[in-house]
Amino acid sequence: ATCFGGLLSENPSFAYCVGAETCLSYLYNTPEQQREMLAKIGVDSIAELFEQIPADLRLNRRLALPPALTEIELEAHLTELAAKNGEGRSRVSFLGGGAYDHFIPAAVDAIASRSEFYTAYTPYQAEASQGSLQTFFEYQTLICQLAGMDVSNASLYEGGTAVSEAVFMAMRITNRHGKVVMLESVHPEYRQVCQTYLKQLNCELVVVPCPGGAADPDEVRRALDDRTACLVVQHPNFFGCLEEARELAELAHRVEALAVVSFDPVSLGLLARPGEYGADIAVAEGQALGIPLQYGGPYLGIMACKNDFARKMPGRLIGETVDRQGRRCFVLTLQAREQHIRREKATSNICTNQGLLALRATVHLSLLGKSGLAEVAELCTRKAHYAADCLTRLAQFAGLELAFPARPFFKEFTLRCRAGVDETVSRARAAGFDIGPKLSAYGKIGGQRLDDCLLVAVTEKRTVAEILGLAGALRR
Amino acid sequence: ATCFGGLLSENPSFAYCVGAETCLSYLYNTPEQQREMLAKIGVDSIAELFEQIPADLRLNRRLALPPALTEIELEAHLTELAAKNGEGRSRVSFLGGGAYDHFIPAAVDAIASRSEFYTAYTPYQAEASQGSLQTFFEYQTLICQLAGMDVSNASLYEGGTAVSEAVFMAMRITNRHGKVVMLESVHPEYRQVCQTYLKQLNCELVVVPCPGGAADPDEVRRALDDRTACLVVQHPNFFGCLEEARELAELAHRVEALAVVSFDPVSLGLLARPGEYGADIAVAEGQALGIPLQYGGPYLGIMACKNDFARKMPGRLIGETVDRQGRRCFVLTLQAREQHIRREKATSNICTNQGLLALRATVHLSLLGKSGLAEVAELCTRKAHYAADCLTRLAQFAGLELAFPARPFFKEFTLRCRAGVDETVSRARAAGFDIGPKLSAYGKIGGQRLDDCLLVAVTEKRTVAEILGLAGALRR
Amino acid sequence: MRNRQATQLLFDHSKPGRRAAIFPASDVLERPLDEIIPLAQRTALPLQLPELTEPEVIRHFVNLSTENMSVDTHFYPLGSCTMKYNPKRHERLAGLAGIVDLHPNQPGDQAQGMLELLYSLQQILAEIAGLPAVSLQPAAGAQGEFTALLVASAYFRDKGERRTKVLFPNSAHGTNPASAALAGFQCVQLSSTPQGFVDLSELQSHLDDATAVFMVTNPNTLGMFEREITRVARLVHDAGGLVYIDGANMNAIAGIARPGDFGGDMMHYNVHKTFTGPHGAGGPGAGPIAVRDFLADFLPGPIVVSDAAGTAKPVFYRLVTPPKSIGRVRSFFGNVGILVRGYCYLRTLGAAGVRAMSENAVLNANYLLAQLKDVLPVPQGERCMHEFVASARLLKDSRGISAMDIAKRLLDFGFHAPTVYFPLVVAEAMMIEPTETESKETLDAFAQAIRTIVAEDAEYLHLAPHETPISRPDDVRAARQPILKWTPPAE
Amino acid sequence: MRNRQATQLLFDHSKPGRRAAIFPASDVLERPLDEIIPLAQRTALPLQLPELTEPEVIRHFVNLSTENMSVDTHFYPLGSCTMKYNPKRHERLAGLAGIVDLHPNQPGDQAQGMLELLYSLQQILAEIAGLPAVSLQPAAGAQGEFTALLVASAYFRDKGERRTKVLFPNSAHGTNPASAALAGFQCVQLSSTPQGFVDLSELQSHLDDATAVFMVTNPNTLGMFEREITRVARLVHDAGGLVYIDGANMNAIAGIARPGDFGGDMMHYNVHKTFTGPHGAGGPGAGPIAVRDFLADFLPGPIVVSDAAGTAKPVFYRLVTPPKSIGRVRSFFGNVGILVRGYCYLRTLGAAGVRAMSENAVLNANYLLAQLKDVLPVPQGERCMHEFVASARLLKDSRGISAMDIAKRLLDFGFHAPTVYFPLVVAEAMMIEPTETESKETLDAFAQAIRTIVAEDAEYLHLAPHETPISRPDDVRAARQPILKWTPPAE
Ligand SMILES: Cc1ncc(COP(=O)(O)O)c(C=O)c1O
Ligand SMILES: Cc1ncc(COP(=O)(O)O)c(C=O)c1O
Repeated sequence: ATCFGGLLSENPSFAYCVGAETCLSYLYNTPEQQREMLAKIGVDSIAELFEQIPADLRLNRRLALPPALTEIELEAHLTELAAKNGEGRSRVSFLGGGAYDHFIPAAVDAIASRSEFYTAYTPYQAEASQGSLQTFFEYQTLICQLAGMDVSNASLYEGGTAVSEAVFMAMRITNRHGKVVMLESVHPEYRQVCQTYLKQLNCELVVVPCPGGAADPDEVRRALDDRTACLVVQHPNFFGCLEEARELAELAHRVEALAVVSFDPVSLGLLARPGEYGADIAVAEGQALGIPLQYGGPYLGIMACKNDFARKMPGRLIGETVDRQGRRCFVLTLQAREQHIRREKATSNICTNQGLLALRATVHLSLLGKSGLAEVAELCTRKAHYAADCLTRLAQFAGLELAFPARPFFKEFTLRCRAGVDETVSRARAAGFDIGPKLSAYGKIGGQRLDDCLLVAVTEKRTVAEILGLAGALRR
Repeated sequence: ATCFGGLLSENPSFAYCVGAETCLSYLYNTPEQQREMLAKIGVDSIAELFEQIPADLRLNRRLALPPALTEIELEAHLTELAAKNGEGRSRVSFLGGGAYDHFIPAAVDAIASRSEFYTAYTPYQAEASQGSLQTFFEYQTLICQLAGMDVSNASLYEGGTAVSEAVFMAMRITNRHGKVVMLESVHPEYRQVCQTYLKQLNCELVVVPCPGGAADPDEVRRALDDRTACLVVQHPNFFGCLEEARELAELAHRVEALAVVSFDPVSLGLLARPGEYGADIAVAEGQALGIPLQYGGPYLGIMACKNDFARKMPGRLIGETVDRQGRRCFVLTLQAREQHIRREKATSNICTNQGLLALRATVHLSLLGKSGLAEVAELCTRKAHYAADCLTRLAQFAGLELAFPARPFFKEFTLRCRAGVDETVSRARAAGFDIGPKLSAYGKIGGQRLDDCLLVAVTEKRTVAEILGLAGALRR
Repeated sequence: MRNRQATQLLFDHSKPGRRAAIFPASDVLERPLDEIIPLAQRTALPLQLPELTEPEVIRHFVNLSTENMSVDTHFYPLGSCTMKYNPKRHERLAGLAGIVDLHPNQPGDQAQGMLELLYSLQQILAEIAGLPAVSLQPAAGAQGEFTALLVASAYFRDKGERRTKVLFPNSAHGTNPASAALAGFQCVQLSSTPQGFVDLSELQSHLDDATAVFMVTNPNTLGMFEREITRVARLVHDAGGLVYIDGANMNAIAGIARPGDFGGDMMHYNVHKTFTGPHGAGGPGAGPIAVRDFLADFLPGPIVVSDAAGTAKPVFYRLVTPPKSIGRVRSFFGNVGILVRGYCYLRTLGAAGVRAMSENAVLNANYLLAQLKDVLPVPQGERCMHEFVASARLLKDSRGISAMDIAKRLLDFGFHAPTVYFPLVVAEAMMIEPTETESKETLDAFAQAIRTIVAEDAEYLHLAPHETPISRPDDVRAARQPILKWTPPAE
Repeated sequence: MRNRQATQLLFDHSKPGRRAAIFPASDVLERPLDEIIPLAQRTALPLQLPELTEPEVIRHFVNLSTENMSVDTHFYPLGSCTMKYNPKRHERLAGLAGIVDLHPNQPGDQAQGMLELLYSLQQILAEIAGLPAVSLQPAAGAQGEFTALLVASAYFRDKGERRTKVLFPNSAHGTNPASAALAGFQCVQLSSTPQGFVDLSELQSHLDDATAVFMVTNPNTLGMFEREITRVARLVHDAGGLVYIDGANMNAIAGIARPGDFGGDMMHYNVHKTFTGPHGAGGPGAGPIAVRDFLADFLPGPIVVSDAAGTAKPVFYRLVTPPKSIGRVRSFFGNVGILVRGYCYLRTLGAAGVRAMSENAVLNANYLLAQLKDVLPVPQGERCMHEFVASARLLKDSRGISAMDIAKRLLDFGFHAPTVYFPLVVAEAMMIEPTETESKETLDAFAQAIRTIVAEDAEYLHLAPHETPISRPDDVRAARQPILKWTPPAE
């Protein structure tokens, strides 16, 4: 095959034409066109254009990269890599810990793969972006409806940074920069992110231990004081347990701190909404809303707050307005909060956000609607409880027990494995079931006590046969 | 879940609401709306609308159908069915016999899954269908370029019926209705279709035996006479061999019969084009042009012909014209050939054709272009010859030999298995390689001689490692 | 926001040396090409295909797509075509590995999942038809008709009867006579009653011992159920003929009335219509046929049968050809990709769902009829099944506004046009089929648009549409000086 | 052909009882809900989500999509954003089972394929950067900046130095100062030379032992390569600081010059730009960082390492956290879906391809600059790298035509607008980045459009665009009386 990618390059020893044809699928200009273009520019070669770069800074060798692959080869390569994951395809996942195997209707993929959505960028030009803008306005509305909050932004990176952004926001709102209180039952990775984010800021992050699987309100009360910017609660929490969210929010408010809640969007088909129990800022990992697992991202950082705090929010906001002919339309608004206007005074540094994932969540929530979300929530909780029963009671598994039997839980529970976590995981795995994560992976949570525990999550996709299969595999 | 699909149905014992919720995803009208609509119509119930059907003709029971499945359940069901095919996913296909595992660039799927294409219908309203019309005009052009012919229609059902339609067309053109000559080396299923189509018409179908794997021109000459409407040749033929296409076309023309050729589109990256060697009507199975195997269909019937025959063609034709403002545009044209105008005098009964597959072929050919098609053709033929060498010569496989060693072949060859076809197939299969079909599956082709033969096809997707793997598996 | 480069032809973008799909270098031992393919067999001329890059191909076709109306974007009440919603889950599931990549020559024991699916679909279609034997082979409705007529022909031949005629009413779809002619029959078109029904005495007067088949669409192409269908069938049967039901309109009666129960001996389905194929810009379709038991032996092969059903052994599915089969009507099994989608739809609906589908289709059609009948008379009356045929004849006579004018103007309002000028028995026909997957809101908006349009100036309507990329192409020029492909400027 | 129902809001379509996604009935033993979830924990209010059918949802969003311009449909020369073609193969491959459905908590030995891919990507990005240690964790460029600044901070802390200031030129992207502030640094903005380059004496005058990092985009946001970058780096290094390269413009230099070779200590990539993410209507991105070896220990975890490479044992990949890590900057591994696409792109290009990409990006930009400079002056001169910043200042002064007017009017011609009013150092800036995946034909058409536009009537341009669904929304009203969500009419 002929090739012209680097035809006019300065260094003929860069034998582009050998093995480099593959990139040409995406390049347009033929050698003849390149010559015409160079003539118009007034140079003799592409190399001349690069004389802008001092000669000694130009790389005088070819990059040491793996060889170029044609589409057939690339597909074979990726297929091979994919086959090395998960030991084949028919595994059944009870994995939890912040990402879940929920069902994604095909209609979500159909919309997210529309060229006009996924190959556009930030809707800077409203006239050429009403599709995205209206979608994100609808997204904001759906998130507010879901969480019972007043205002939603148009997305943050993911659940972990959303917590940190909420903490910063609370600090700005309360003007308290010295102390933040977080429950130990918040996802340990979210906590680690928050620690990273706060490290530079001389702000103390007080972690309230939750040895019982959820917060003890007395402990929380003791930790809060009038220096506290906010109390960060995850509900349902990392262990799967429900917190006494209303009481906790009240405790925060009592010291004029904000209540920041990280919620599970699916749980709101059944549980009280953050706005209902007094959350000031509600954040979430939105992965459960139609976003594939894809080894951890891209996911969706959800953030909603009370009306008064809108101008303190990080991230983009879409607003309704009218055009010069009075037609309803949508625009990026309150941009004075953002980095491209406010620079170092911005409410956040975020620029590229998670637009396509917000679109997925919008379509997903539209499809589920009122009844669908309630159905999913109920199915998850029923199946999770059935699984917990099977694993601990019905089948008399010596050695398996709920770590926090006194606590109600939603779709996920912490299982203590007296016989050893690794042994339990391997047995399940040999039968094609994945359970976890093991809590030992997160270092200390409440001391060493939880090293014999793991999480088990049960979504609406799991069937009774699969649950019984898992139970069977763990039977001694 | 509540449900209103059949709320107002005449028979309350049709308990629609149990298990029938699934259909509601696609229905719009709520019970309240149904009531409003019935009021506007002036009836009391949907049942009343069905009184148009005499009572004794109305089914007084529920259909005995398998239970309704939600999307989650349907996906689980289809996934299970899919897993029962092909014994898992990592099989390597050397299967041929009219359908081939060619590579399909992802861009083909991306375009074919555009809503605007696949959820539209026949472009009757030109103003609302320029997308389809221009695409099909481009398809017609590409097919003409490919085959070296003057006119292409906008698709027929598939390769087999395309042959029959060509035969009918030849009969109309030559006004010879009593005799058609076909080589035995034409795909046996195409021949069977033609037999079926001709059965009613008192037309003799003379099959010229090809014991040598391709036609003997002397035999063909003897079969042709001045009653013959056409000679039907497949080239490369069913056995993978090349025919002496030019000579055969000349023989047909000598008795003023038409030369009908069924070609392999991929082969035209290398081989002489039908228009080059005198074909009057060129047809093809278009599956190789970006169409997935999907167990036999939908595929694409390609038909092209010489200029003079355009008005005798079956199927739709798209023509260029201008609109009332002089803008170039495209329309369905020469419709006087078609059933909706000409009814029993139409050139064919075809109505719904294979539009989406013609679109796929258009995109596929656009992507391959001049050089890509040549590359694919060369890769196929090189790899097929390498495979034939490995299987027969290099590795000294006792018992495996080319059935037609004297004949050049393109991407497929007939392998004689002295040790038994079934034994050979099973050995390959056990190692994850599929070869075939066995020629015994087609009943008599040239007597019983070929029962110890099977086909092996090698596309550009097969690697040297796979070919050697197959050879290794068949080594005694 | 139209991309002005978009309407250029693919060929206008071609430049020598551009590439999109690029293939790996050969990894096998190289023999000189001349040694494997004789020079005489090789092409002497350079390939003429265009040379494009991948971004160019994508931008071209994505932009072209937006010049189409489609079900996913617009209300598309094209009569007789059942333009219902095409569920997205079907596309995902028909695309599963193991289904989309299954080779048609894969041995049966490696295709048990597929055969199970196709077997179930045969059973389901038999039950809905009330006719026990099904062939999934035909590629579309027209091929279903043709296939069934060959079956009839083989049946009569087998009985030693020579029957040469196929009868059909003048409201029949064009494929009916075309299929009959293709199958070697003599075509006899019957006039209908003024209401558009089968005229019993006309039928009777043509029935004789040369009559092979009477083809009738029910509900008919006017959207009316043939109330006398049992008497029609009895007459045909008494004359020794068979009744063929054109099932294009099954969306009105599936789960409610069965062709086998009202006298049909054979029928076809249009899976791409009734069971949401989808329509693919003109196809592909799938046109399975269902026939009475005494015709089963004549069906084309292959057909899926199940071994060991009811026994202790696991069920095994096999492909067989019926003993007296008419032979194949196409290569391989059938338009399986479409059949899989039809199966998905039928499994989603279940028995109650199938019925609800027809009920809502009929409700929507009658509602729209009620909305429109004052502005656009419906000669066939106050009621319809899943579609109705309005007539612009009065408007044409009084103000010169034709069915075509209204159809074209509807495009400006963001609605696809109904089928126009079919069936032939209604002057200025507008055949409107809303389907069950449209909302009252949409029907109201459509009715409102029609009301607006009929009040518009006739001259303005003759020039409609006004907001589409093109308007009123010159069909005569296209047919007189056909340009059927692009030719390079040089040529 | 616009569907007039299309611009209704989702919520306008809602009707009580409509359903799209429906779930199976529970198949497990039922315990009363109150027993498992206490009533007090349950919501007391009905859910407020809309009620829609699936066809409605699809038609709504498909129609909405067509109100967007996008790379697949239009030339999109949005400066600084590298709106190149997004290969379709990436979407297919990132969607493979085993990749798209891999759980982030799947144990490492069940994710070896994924870890191998991510490991290779780390290596590739290190090589292109000329900086050996890579973290793939940051979710976008801005988070990459922030992360790298935390790394610098940890590094200095580890050395026992207290450095509090981050310096950047006034041409810097807004994320630079915002990230610095977020990381707890004091921001110092430096003025540039009249040509828009880093002003060495200005830099020198601000460098001191409190200087932690100098952030510089190279090529800079004017599309110019900082010729003095080695001297810049030497000055910063001499003052004990680190040099951060904002890699948003790597599309100009990948394979040609390496940040590590011209003095950068840290950098980020924007995988969604340079390595064709795609852009997803605003995101997701991926913003991996590459740093010098002495900073490696401070990178956030997890990072992929390979065991047994070079030994006889099969390679095994593991996730580790560097010893002095700053900690996590997000949950899980990173925006893997985007990283997979970037990997696919880099494997498609190979070394020569990466270079050809930059060469053609620079060629296209210079060609367009040459075409446009007469009509739209480019203050920075005759040459550029992959993009250039034209100014409408003269037009504004002479005829009142602003950069915004031209941008808006371009939409009517079927071109997305360039980035306007950035960088801040150029008045009436129009930042134009064609990328390498556009053709000369398109560039010519774009230049022609600009030429046409600047000759148009100013009043007409103030009202532009004229052919888009909306025109010139009232931004002030949007900000003064923010309506940030739909509220039901009753509320
Ligand atoms: C009444 C009727 N019969 C038969 C057909 C032919 O079916 P197909 O187009 O699937 O071949 C049609 C399709 O338009 C039809 O409407
Ligand atoms: C020069 C420059 N730096 C940094 C960024 C921020 O990158 P991201 O949007 O990926 O966070 C951008 C993106 O617009 C940019 O153009």
